[in-house]
Amino acid sequence: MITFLELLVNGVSIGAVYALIALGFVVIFKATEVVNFAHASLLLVGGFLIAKLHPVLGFWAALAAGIAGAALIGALVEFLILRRARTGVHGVLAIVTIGVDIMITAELTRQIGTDVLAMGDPWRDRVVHLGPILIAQTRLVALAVAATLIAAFLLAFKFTSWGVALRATAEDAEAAALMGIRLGRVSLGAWAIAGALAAIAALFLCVFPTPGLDRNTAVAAMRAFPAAILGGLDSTTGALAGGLIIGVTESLVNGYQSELAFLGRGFGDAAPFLVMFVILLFRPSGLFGTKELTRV
Amino acid sequence: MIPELVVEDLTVRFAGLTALDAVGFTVAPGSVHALIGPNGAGKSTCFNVLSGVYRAASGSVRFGDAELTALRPHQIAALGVARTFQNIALSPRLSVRDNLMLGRHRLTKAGFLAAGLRLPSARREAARHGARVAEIAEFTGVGEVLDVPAGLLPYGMRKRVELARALCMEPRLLLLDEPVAGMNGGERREMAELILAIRESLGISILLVEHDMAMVMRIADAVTVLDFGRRIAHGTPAEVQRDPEVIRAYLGGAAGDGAHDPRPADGAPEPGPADGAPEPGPAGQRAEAGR
Amino acid sequence: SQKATGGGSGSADGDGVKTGPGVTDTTITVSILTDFTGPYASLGKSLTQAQQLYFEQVNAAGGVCGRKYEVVVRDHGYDTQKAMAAYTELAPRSAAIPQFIGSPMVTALKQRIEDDKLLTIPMAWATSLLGARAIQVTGTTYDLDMINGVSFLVEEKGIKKGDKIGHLYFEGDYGESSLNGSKYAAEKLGLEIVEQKIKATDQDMSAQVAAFKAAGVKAILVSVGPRQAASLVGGAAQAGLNVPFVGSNSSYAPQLLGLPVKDALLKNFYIMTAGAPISMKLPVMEKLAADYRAKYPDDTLDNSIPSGWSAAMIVDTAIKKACEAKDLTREGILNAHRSQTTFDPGLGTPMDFTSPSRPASRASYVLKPDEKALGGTMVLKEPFVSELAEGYEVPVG
Amino acid sequence: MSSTAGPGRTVRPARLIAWLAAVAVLVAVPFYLEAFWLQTGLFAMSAAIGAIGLNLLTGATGQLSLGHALFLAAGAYSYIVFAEDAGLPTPVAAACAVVLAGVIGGLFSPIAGRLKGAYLGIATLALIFVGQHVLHNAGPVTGGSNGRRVPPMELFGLVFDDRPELVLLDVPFGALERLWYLGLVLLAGAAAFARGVLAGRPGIAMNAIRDHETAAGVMGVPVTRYRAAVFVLSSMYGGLAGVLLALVFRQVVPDNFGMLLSLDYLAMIVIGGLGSVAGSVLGAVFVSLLPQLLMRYGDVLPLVAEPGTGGFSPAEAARILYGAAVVAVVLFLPGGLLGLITRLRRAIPRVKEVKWAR
Amino acid sequence: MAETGLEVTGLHVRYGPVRALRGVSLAVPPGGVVAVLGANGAGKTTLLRAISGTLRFHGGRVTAGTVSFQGRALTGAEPAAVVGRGVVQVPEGRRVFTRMTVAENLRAGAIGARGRTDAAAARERVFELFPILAERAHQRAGLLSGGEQQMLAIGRALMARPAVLLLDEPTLGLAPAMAARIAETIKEINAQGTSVLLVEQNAALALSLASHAYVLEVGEVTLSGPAAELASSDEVRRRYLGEVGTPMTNRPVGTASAGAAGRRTLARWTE
Ligand SMILES: Nc1ncnc2c1ncn2[C@@H]1O[C@H](COP(=O)(O)OP(=O)(O)OP(=O)(O)O)[C@@H](O)[C@H]1O
Ligand SMILES: Nc1ncnc2c1ncn2[C@@H]1O[C@H](COP(=O)(O)OP(=O)(O)OP(=O)(O)O)[C@@H](O)[C@H]1O
Ligand SMILES: [Mg+2]
Ligand SMILES: [Mg+2]
Repeated sequence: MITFLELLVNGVSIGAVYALIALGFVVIFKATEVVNFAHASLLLVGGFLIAKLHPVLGFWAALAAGIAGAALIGALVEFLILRRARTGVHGVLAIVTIGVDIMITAELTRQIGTDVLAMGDPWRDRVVHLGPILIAQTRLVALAVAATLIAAFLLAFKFTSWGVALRATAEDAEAAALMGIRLGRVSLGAWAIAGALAAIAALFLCVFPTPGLDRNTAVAAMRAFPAAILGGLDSTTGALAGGLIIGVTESLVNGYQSELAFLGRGFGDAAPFLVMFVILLFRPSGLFGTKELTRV
Repeated sequence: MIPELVVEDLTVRFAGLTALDAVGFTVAPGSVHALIGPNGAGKSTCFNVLSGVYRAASGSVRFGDAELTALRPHQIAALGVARTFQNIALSPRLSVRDNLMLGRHRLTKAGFLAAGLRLPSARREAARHGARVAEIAEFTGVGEVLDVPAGLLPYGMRKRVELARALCMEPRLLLLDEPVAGMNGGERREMAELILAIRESLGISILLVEHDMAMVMRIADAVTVLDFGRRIAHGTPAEVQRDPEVIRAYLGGAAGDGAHDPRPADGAPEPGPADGAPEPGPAGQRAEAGR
Repeated sequence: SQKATGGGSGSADGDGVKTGPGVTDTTITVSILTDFTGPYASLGKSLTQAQQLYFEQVNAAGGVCGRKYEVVVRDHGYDTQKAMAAYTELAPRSAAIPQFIGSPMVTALKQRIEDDKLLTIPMAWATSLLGARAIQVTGTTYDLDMINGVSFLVEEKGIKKGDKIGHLYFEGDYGESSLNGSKYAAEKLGLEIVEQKIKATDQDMSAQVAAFKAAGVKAILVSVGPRQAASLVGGAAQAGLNVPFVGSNSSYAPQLLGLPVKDALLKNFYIMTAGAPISMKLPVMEKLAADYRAKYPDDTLDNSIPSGWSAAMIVDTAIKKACEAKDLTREGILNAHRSQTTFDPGLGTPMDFTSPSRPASRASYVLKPDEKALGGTMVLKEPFVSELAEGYEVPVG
Repeated sequence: MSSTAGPGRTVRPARLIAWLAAVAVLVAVPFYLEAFWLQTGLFAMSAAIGAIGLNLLTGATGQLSLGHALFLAAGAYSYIVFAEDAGLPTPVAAACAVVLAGVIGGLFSPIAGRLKGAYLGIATLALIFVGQHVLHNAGPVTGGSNGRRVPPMELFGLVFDDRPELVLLDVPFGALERLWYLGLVLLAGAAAFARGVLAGRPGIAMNAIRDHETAAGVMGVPVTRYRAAVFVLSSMYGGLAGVLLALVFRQVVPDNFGMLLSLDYLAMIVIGGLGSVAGSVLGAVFVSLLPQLLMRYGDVLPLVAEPGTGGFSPAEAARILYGAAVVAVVLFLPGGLLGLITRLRRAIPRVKEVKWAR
Repeated sequence: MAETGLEVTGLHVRYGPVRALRGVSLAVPPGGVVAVLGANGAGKTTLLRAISGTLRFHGGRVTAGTVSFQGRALTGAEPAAVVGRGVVQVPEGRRVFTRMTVAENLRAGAIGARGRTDAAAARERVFELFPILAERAHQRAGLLSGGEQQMLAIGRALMARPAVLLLDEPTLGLAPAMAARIAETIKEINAQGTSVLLVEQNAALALSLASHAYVLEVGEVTLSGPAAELASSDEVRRRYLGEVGTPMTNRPVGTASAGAAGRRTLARWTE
């Protein structure tokens, strides 16, 4: 029982991190209807900057710098590449982001080389005791941050004209332009924000209990894909729900792998996809995603 | 042999609103039946039910001995029910020819294997139906643009292609959703003639949604009027457009004057305040105002 | 039509030495298939630099058999298809392969390597690589390390009959070979193994820690990558799971000592390996360390350097012997190689190459992480062969 | 795209000659190129077959898929199982493998038929991860992480392997030389079939589904069933590609079929040109060749440094150039390489972009 | 407001090979209503795109000529900038944001509004004009009927408080009564000082509203003058008021057979 709770809590906490990553996907998707495969590399950028800078600037400044840097890179990607892509086809743009991801990741892994970089965070490896259950401080912070950010975005999308502009642009750029919406700014902004989110996510991805940032960190972003999808690619709430579901699934399946041995051990990282699968079977656009209602 | 289409207390609901409320009418074999009504009355919804795009909450649609409300779109198509769309729905990148060939889908058989291996059967089929497509294209006046990607055609042409595509299904019942919207006088007249020609040469039933009263008056045998999903009038064009209810809900304002002489009266009257309009010319012109 | 067959045609040359592919009368080509850009980049870099250093020194000293070594390096980035392509390209013009990283890659090419009779030193220690005459696994296999590790736990860490031991291992033959070892030992010693299998992409070991804790393990074997090891050790420490960890040689990297998890590692972590650590006080080792630092001043020293070096030496020795036998064909090189019963590079334990189906050695060092030591480890226990390991029948292929 | 290649189209003599020349060259290749090139060529052929399949799904029907690698795996492994464990004659085994890949695709159809665009794309990722898990854990069948040996194909007494020795015009004909021709034949067949499908009734229906689902339905196309069918077809192409790849590899391990492979396939069809067969082939050749070339000639490239020493290693350069290529093509060559060529030839009138994945 | 309103001079537009406009000039005086008539494909929409700067979305570009508003050039300006200047377009085919609610669509319309005009008031006004929109405020725009969407499109444009309103076939697909309503609305808007450039197929309606009108044919202005004059010219009566239907022979894409089509017959298909 204790174990179950421990796994559950642990799942929720890692889920928070996935939720943060998923939120990044959601922002881009809402703004441009593009599935952003480059998000993983933005993650790497943010993490790398924080890791490299904290010895010099101290953690908080480094964090700020990391966020800013990742945001800048995100913006650059939009400005230099996506804006210039001569196609409205979202699938193709998604593939462009794959190209971008390959480039950035290749360069960063070269930079990171063989190191494992610490993030120099103030929480270090401290843990909090909830009764018999342990949970890393870092993860509690992650949970709080994720919840706040997601709430903030939820409101922003619904109630600010920025949100309206974002969605309008995503749906019909030309019509949006005719509304006097500055397309450039909107998607640039979205990418910058996605970058910033990536940096934050990277931080929590690389702090205790994970040892630090290394060349394989980006792979973890893959986990956030099922999270984003099963929540609904265009739903902030979905990002949170998805993140948590994935986190918990993973944690439980790993924790109980002896009991689940018949599924083959190490099922932990396939399981999230299976869950996603089942959910999509019944809700083709995710738990909270807006259904494609066509009308002729 | 063309069966009749019988719609009986058809009801369609969407979250919160009733788009169709116990609507009923019958399309006599070989007739042109107009379905008119203000915007949002439920005309397109009705079409969508007839073509299987929407599910009806209750009521029945019988075409011959088939119950359409129970069928999926492709099954309805198989019965020879064809339609055009209010907002053009062609494949922009495909040539007009291929767009029309899509219409032949229900009449052809070639599957993946046959097509992939280019079996003689498939080739023969393609040739035969290709010829028919060309014939229909000529008839509808898109013969010269067969190889142009549909996306590059001007609006009016695309409308024609839509009609041609529907004809390519060799329908027994043809549903036209605002076929002349966005066309000017000359083009409207051509389209009207085309529709009549279809009826004459194929003898099929046509159900027509159109806001151009001139056109409706000219080609419809019977008219059903919807408003807020309810049927408010039914009858011959002349009867219908004298119906005060219809004038209130649809034709609007000072429709009265129209009532005296059938032909021009088709024209929806000049909008009240728009009286400063040029001195009403003959039918066509005033019909214009009635879009 | 002329297709490159890469030098020697099996015929005798001017100096009466029969030559084969990769051997001309001036050069001997050895090929390195490594990983600079994939998950094993750190390993690949150190190994390759050490080997390049080795062959340069041989060439500087006049080469071998009147010929100079030509070293060709290909980076497959741990991608089987690229590795395959690289092999296909290099095999026809190589005399030997002193380094081939990645057991999936080598396994995938096992048959072809065997058919080509191309002496190959895989830099992986899975049992699946045994059994091929052309493939020489150096030192111990993963399972032997784990067997010795378990005995070490029993003898020195107070693990006793009936205890539970956790084993965290990677999917893939690295992990699975190791698991074979631990299971064998446990079965013999009446211990119970609590398995936790993960994939190389897993980063956060909290769930595994919880599971081990719940199972009440007294020690944990670690056959994963350094990242996961760090996460496991760190997490366990916080969870108050205060047990010894015994890792395979691939589960540790000196970089880990730069992380918060450092203390936990220093306290509880042990590494089993056949190769002597770079920090070891041996004349050859010290020279190697010095030369390496001289040539690559800004690269950190780690334990892959000696293993790369000795692998190079294995190939070099085989070729020297073959040269004496006036037969530099691949067959000749293989024969020469397989004739050695006690090969000793002067770096730790001697090896026996006579049987393809038996590992070259059964003795493992026990190392401990150490900040001050070169390569971040120092020897805790001199190489030993547990009697379990003695009697252990190593599964082949 | 389908509209350009009508059935029963007459072939102009110039075209014919070009074709013959191309064929002649392809036939001559094994006599001149060394193993490395043949192997690279075979990788490209296998990729081309797979890419054609994916393009039928993604390009022509507008269904994004990131799971293609699984179907290659399915083809490769089931070929082994059918040939080795079931002891079927290898050609039969290959056929069965292709069918089985299709069946697996079919099992996925509840999803494939329902989902669209991005959602389907990510959903198909599941195939990769679950597939990998199965490959690693179903030891008895898949040989686990060590994978399995691939029995050489045997057709009319000819074994596609190094032994028995075979020498033609004093060129030793090993496995690769022999497989080269098998590859050519398979690719040609696969391409011809796909062109037929695209030009014919199914192709038009597929495009219609991509462009306007509802309209397609109303025109009599059973949309859901069709989507599923195309998915199955593209899976079978994947399967065939897998069989060929396996024959080249001679030993398959799970790592052969990871997610990167799927992404490569997407890159291929975009770089080559969406919705077209020729495009798929171009893209496949490009994507398969680029990294190989860079790996091999990396050392002579500028900017590329000696392994180990600071700068870009060949493989890193390869990665970056590869990424850049993907980006560049989309930025500067709408319609992909094929689009470029056709625009050079001004064969087809320029066509506006249309949204196919939302 | 400055003396000069919206002025187009010698405008040439190409879509790749297609020359859609060839030296079109026209002027919309402040407070005026100007109508542009023309067959399908004449270039009406293109003209509006050129003014609003949205040609790039269609692979088109201005090759010569200028567009200016209140004496200052609009040519080459960002669409947003054009809106900022108060020149707002209701595009052909509605283009409402189908996945957003009616209310959100209206908010989107207010984004580009000049100055900080208060959106609430504008919204009230729109709801007055089109009560149905108020009813459907929280329905997804994509689910509105064709006509409802048209109303939304116009309402959305009004949210920006335009100085010049460009309308591309606003009565397309509207019921007669509703078309009349739109006509009124246009009058009303105009009365409140907004000048209007009205592209219409519905010539009678357009001419009834406009003070001045232009006839566009295959990218060129072939007729122009006071609306009343045009309305009485035979040319216009025949072509655009649809009397004596005649084929439009001079269309970019051949449709010569179109007119004849009606009279031809189609044989029944026999299996
Ligand atoms: N899929 C849907 N979901 C919700 N409401 C819908 C849907 N389709 C139509 N409606 C509503 O049903 C009503 C009828 O729509 P319909 O399109 O049938 O009107 P219409 O008679 O075709 O009008 P128009 O002449 O403008 O085309 C409208 O109020 C519309 O908002
Ligand atoms: N994106 C485009 N690419 C190529 N040609 C185009 C494009 N858009 C329009 N055209 C062509 O430019 C010409 C003018 O088109 P435009 O849409 O301006 O006509 P229109 O007067 O608005 O017609 P309609 O009354 O049908 O709206 C037509 O010949 C059309 O085919
Ligand atoms: Mg309608
Ligand atoms: Mg227009």
